[in-house]
Amino acid sequence: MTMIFGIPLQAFLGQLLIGLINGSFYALLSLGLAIIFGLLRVINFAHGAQYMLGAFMAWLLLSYLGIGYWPALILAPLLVGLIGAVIERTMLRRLYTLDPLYGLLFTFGLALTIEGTFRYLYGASGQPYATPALLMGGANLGFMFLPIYRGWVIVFSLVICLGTWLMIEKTKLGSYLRAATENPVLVQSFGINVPFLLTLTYGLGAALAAIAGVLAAPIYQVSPLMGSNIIIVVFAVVVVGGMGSIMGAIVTGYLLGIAEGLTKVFYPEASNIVIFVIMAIVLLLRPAGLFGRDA
Amino acid sequence: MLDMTLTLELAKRKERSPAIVQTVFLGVGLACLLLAPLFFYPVFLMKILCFALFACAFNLLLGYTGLLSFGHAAFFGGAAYFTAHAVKEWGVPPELGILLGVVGAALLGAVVGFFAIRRQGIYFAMITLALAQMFYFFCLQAGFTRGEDGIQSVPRGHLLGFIDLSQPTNMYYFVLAVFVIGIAMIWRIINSPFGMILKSIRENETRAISLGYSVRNYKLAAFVMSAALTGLAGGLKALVFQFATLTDVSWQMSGEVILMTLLGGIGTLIGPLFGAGLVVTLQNYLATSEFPVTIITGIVFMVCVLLFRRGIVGEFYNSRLGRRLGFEHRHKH
Amino acid sequence: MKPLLKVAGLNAWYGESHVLHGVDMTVGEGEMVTLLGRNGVGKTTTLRAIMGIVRERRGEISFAGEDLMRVPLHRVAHRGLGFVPEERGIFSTLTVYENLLLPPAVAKGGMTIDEIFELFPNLHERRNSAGTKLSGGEQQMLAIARILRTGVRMILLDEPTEGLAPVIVQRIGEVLKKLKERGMTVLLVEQNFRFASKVADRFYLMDHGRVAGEFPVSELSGRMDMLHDVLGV
Amino acid sequence: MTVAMPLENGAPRVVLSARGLRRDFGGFTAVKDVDLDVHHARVHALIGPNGAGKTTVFNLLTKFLQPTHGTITLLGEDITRTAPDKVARMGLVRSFQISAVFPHLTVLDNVRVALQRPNRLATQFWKSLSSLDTLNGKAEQLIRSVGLDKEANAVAADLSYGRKRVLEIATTLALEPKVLLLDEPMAGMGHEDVGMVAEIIREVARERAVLMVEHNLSVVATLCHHVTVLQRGEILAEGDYATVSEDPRVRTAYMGTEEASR
Amino acid sequence: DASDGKVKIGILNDQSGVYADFGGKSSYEAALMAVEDFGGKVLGVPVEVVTADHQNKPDIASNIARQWYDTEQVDSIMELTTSSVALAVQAISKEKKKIDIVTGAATTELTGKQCSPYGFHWAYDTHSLAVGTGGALVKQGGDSWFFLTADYAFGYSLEENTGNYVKENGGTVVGAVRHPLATTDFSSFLLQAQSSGAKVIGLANAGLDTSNAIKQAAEFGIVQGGQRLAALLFTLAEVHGLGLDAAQGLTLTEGFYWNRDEESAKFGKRFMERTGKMPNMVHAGTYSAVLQYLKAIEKAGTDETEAVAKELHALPVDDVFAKNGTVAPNGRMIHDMYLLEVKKPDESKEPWDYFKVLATIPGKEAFIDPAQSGCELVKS
Ligand SMILES: Nc1ncnc2c1ncn2[C@@H]1O[C@H](COP(=O)(O)OP(=O)(O)OP(=O)(O)O)[C@@H](O)[C@H]1O
Ligand SMILES: Nc1ncnc2c1ncn2[C@@H]1O[C@H](COP(=O)(O)OP(=O)(O)OP(=O)(O)O)[C@@H](O)[C@H]1O
Ligand SMILES: [Mg+2]
Ligand SMILES: [Mg+2]
Repeated sequence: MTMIFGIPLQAFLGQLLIGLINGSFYALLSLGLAIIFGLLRVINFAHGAQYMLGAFMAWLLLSYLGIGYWPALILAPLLVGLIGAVIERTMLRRLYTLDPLYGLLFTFGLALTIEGTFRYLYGASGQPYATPALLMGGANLGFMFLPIYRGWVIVFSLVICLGTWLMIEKTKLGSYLRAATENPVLVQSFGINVPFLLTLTYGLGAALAAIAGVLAAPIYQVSPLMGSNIIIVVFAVVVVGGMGSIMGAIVTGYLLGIAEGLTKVFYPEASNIVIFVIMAIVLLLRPAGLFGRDA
Repeated sequence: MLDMTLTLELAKRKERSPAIVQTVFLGVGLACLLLAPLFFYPVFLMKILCFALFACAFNLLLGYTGLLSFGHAAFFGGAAYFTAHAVKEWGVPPELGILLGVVGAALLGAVVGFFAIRRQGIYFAMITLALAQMFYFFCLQAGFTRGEDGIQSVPRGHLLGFIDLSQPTNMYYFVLAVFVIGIAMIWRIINSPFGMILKSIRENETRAISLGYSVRNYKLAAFVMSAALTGLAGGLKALVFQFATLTDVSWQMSGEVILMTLLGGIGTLIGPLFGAGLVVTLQNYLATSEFPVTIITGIVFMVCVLLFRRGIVGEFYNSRLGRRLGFEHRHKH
Repeated sequence: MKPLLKVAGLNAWYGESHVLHGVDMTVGEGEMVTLLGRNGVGKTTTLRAIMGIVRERRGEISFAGEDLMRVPLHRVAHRGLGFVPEERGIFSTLTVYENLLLPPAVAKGGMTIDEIFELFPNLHERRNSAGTKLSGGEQQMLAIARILRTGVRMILLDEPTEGLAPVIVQRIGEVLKKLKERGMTVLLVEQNFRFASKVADRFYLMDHGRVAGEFPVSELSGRMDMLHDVLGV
Repeated sequence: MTVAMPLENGAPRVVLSARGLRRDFGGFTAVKDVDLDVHHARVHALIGPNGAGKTTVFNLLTKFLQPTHGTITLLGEDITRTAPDKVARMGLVRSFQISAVFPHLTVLDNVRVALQRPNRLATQFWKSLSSLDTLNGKAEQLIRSVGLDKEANAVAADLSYGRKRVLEIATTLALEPKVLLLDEPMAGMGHEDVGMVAEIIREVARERAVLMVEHNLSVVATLCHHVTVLQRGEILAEGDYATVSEDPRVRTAYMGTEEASR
Repeated sequence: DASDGKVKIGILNDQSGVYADFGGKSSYEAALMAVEDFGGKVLGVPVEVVTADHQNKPDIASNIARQWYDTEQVDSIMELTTSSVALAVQAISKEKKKIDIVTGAATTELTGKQCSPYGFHWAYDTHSLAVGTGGALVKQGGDSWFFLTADYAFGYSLEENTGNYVKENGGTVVGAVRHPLATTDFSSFLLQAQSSGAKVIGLANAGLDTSNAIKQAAEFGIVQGGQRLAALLFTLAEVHGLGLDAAQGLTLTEGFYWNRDEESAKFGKRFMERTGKMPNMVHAGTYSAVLQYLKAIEKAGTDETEAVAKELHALPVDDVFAKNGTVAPNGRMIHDMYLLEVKKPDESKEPWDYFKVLATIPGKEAFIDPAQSGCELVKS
């Protein structure tokens, strides 16, 4: 049998694939963060909470309205995006003229509130959410047993990431977004409705988080804590990527997911800090991050 | 570059700031602290003082250098572990134990700072958060911290060999003394030539470089000082409560100290004291009430950021009364 | 001449500081008017207040007969008013080309990209580099060029010659003249008095947040002592 | 018009020199084979069309950018690989094309911050702020010399653009640099200030070297002893103003057909 | 008689954090039920129960504990979820000569090196869980083990204790993998466990980690593949959160199951009416602790600490939670534990009918021999 680093090639491939699944979540989440940061200069600490909200929304839709996975995949992000938009409209927007750290602090408070509310209402141990019937079961790939649902996660996240990237890089909307990041007042003086654009962006970022949440619901326990567990890692992903580019956020997300996955095989104890270690190394060698623009 | 400025200017503009008013305020404040144990629960007061010192040290970085660290819990909790371990396992006297905590926190600060100052603004915040999280995992796994049990039953020992710190009153005045010394040190750093350079770096980093200041060294120095003073608070807390646990190194603790500083007033010297007092009281009160703590904390955070950015003390300085008394708290965007 | 822009009793504030104390001026259709004044008298603020970027303002502003006071900033451009700020506002994350294409066209009659590149060959040469990688002068050209595409009827131009090489200043002068031929209305803020005298029809002199004087270009030579008093020329 | 060279004992001393300076940005070469000698007690103008690479040369000389090729010598020392703050400490100080002040400090404090380092009052975290009062005399003198005395206690952010530029010059001078690099110091200034700043520069240049970028040709003509014209990153012409301004290449590339100076 | 005209019991636990389901507000309900069942009064004075949320912060817990003891005449504190809190409060109680009865925390330190003459450990501990699941499962044929262990002291001790019992009973441990705390994705680890070929996969972790591991094991078809999952710290509350679909076939140990017999079922239904959920061992344990405490006061005729502690050590425990319980000199309440298996969805006949009792582990086997505990109170 072929061996790689002392483990069979097949197992190695399996772990690679699993890393990719993890990476799908990182990519979706860091993408949303990068978009929100890019335009609003807000580090959205509530991103984890919005991810959790997405998952819970799916669960709530199912248990109270009987709405299943597929509609939820659209409805939940829509709802979360809407909530995000309302928050941006009513509160977050007052902070743009201030130092960016206030945005961070506000969303931190928001995250605590959302998470606390769900913990209060639904407890910490989480809720079950079943895999949709269509994606039940698994496929034997020869080197591993791949649950079909996980394959779906990879494919769907790739589609969403690429779609978002295309929308931002290749359309006029994207250049509005990028320009408004630098000088919103000027862009507005050109006749572009920047406030609306900002609302839209925050809503979009939140919706992306929610998509990740819905995708996660059948895999992970739908729990109020699921967001805060992942968000700090995603921050590190973002630092490694450097928030210069949307593509950077996506690629780094997948790469670090794989790196983490492989660490789980070779040195499991370090798998939660491997991303932080990579972050430190990247900071030493390329302070602006892998894809950061300014040197 | 951070475009936030919060300056407390006491030393200058003597014509507008009758030094007497401030001396009176200082005197009354100190008297209150000296008499407080007559009215309040000493451990509760000591906890406030520890957190206040923590928040003041944190504020040294945020309020005066413009660096938002989201990882200060590492220095606080780290120092608590170092002190607790030294006192309990090696049997060193309390003052030495605290000193070890401070040194440990400073070293930790040097390492974290070394990485973090490479980036600015929110990146800085995220890097400190991530590194602190690494330290959290280290504490979780390292043997000497005893995992989730924590280092328990740490003896308070005898200060200078003869003052019995297990007496609450003795302990309280010891804590108060350390607190006052810590604050005095922070005040001195802020209102020093060095502090002035920090301020200018926050204002315009490139210009500071072109004036010949090695910005990185200044930032790192400020970071290490803040970490060391945070360590002072952490070591002290370990002695007050006689344990050191994971709570103090968790990222939620880093968030809490920000809340305290924000509530009290970023960039004000004594604001964090009020912030800490309020948060500790709130947590104690909420513990026995029906309200879920996290929700309330979160809402306080949001309201603060949206409506009272200057914090309690900042708002006071900025009020008509505060200005009349000669305080000034500038907050520009 | 029909007035296109009419400003009356315009006051403006930055927080607590009161900067404009009742500015009155009119700019006729197709006219090129220059606002002169020392540093800090409020020239930039006047433009920003007209545009609606400074929102703490009081008074009357009407453009083509319409009241602008209540129009939100992003609708002002659609009424036909464009603004080129002093600090140019080139976007670093966009290329020169994307910068040019950024402002949406609000009316017909704007220049085409080809016309613009003809006017500013430098921009053509560097069209694919990032906006802020341009030199100061190139940025200024880009800032002006960008507005010309949109088809606005009037532009507010804040110190367009600042920091430009004499050849470029000359070129900008020519551009302004061409714009005038096309019927564009311009309100220009300028320190470079000699440059202004070549392009402007009329001058307003500002002092302390007010208009201190007004004269057509023909009277320029007779007003030198006034200019001396107010500008120190 | 030619500005008379100050007479020095012996040959004018070169304090800052660059040889074969080059800088590429991706595929684009912003500065190419530039040799430059800046002399003590002379005002040296660097002019050229926009985008010629003047600011880039400044950034290279002050080490805010690393040259792709070439060497830079300051006061006899090779500084090609030195950090920017170190270069500043060695006596090479610059101003920026876009004004650079400490926006929320007062004018006085802006100048004092600059004075702190040369007076060894920067790292003392144990001393009181009033120890900086010893700098007040010097600071006020500088402020007066640039005509900012009325605004001495104003916050820098509240100054108009032109006044900020003046303040920046005052802070630059505070360091008593041996070599002064000024990037368009008069841009955006009113006429009075232009005259005043020109006078200041003339004054300081008696004792030190000045290299400045300026588009205001009348200033260049009356102030500068030596002119280097850059075009597309390369040196097009060099000499005193009279010589350079007669050069037909310079006229087409930079000055244009008519005097458009202020 | 009672010192200050009433007996006051404090229930101090996590009511808003990660362990809020584990004990939480419902533990307070359980305490109230015990007081009611006892008659509301002891020695003729009223019994009062107060409660506080320590938010998993030992410093808050310790502040509250001191305040309760010093200024609010609280006589004893119970529940005490999470070991750092339990140890800190036990130290204070010892110093203040007050009684504490821990039902929420797992660490054996409470009755080991850090034991207190006034401190009691009631419901379970890491050792009893390990013995229950490890020992008993081997006897049922699960003789080769692979551990998924949370990478910190708690996880190690569960793994080590369980491993020892597995080996003692003739089984083998074929491997282990250490995963970081708060891991969300377990698939890598599960694949390793799967390929190890072990009959039992032991989950030496807690809370959300365990839930996620179980959920993902179902996804990867681990149980269908013939392997068995054994959770080392998992209770009814978490099984409820996971749902039977994901949890079916899981083995675990608890000190209580509401559907164990008629009496427990009656208690469970009463509890359910008040809280909306069935009790787990922490809730039932708290009920038992309060009840026993009141019995001891009555027996001692006073609420004075020394006397009550003495009675608590002496009195046998016989209530709905523990049938034949005794209290060892180190404060450990020794009682039977139950090895449970989660039913398949179609086996479950009513809501909350989740477990089959596979075996009863006698107290003597379940808990550390007091003489070996390291507690200095035990005279050898
Ligand atoms: N954002 C601001 N906040 C507070 N004050 C300001 C602000 N911007 C400008 N000012 C002040 O308002 C006054 C007018 O400024 P303005 O920029 O309009 O002057 P200007 O005539 O354009 O000067 P310059 O020729 O230097 O550009 C100045 O005193 C300036 O200090
Ligand atoms: N960081 C950079 N990356 C890429 N290109 C750059 C960068 N900095 C400058 N350039 C390019 O180098 C050329 C020279 O720029 P520089 O700013 O030095 O011009 P300048 O002579 O100072 O012009 P001006 O008089 O307009 O300020 C310009 O074409 C500019 O676009
Ligand atoms: Mg202006
Ligand atoms: Mg330049």
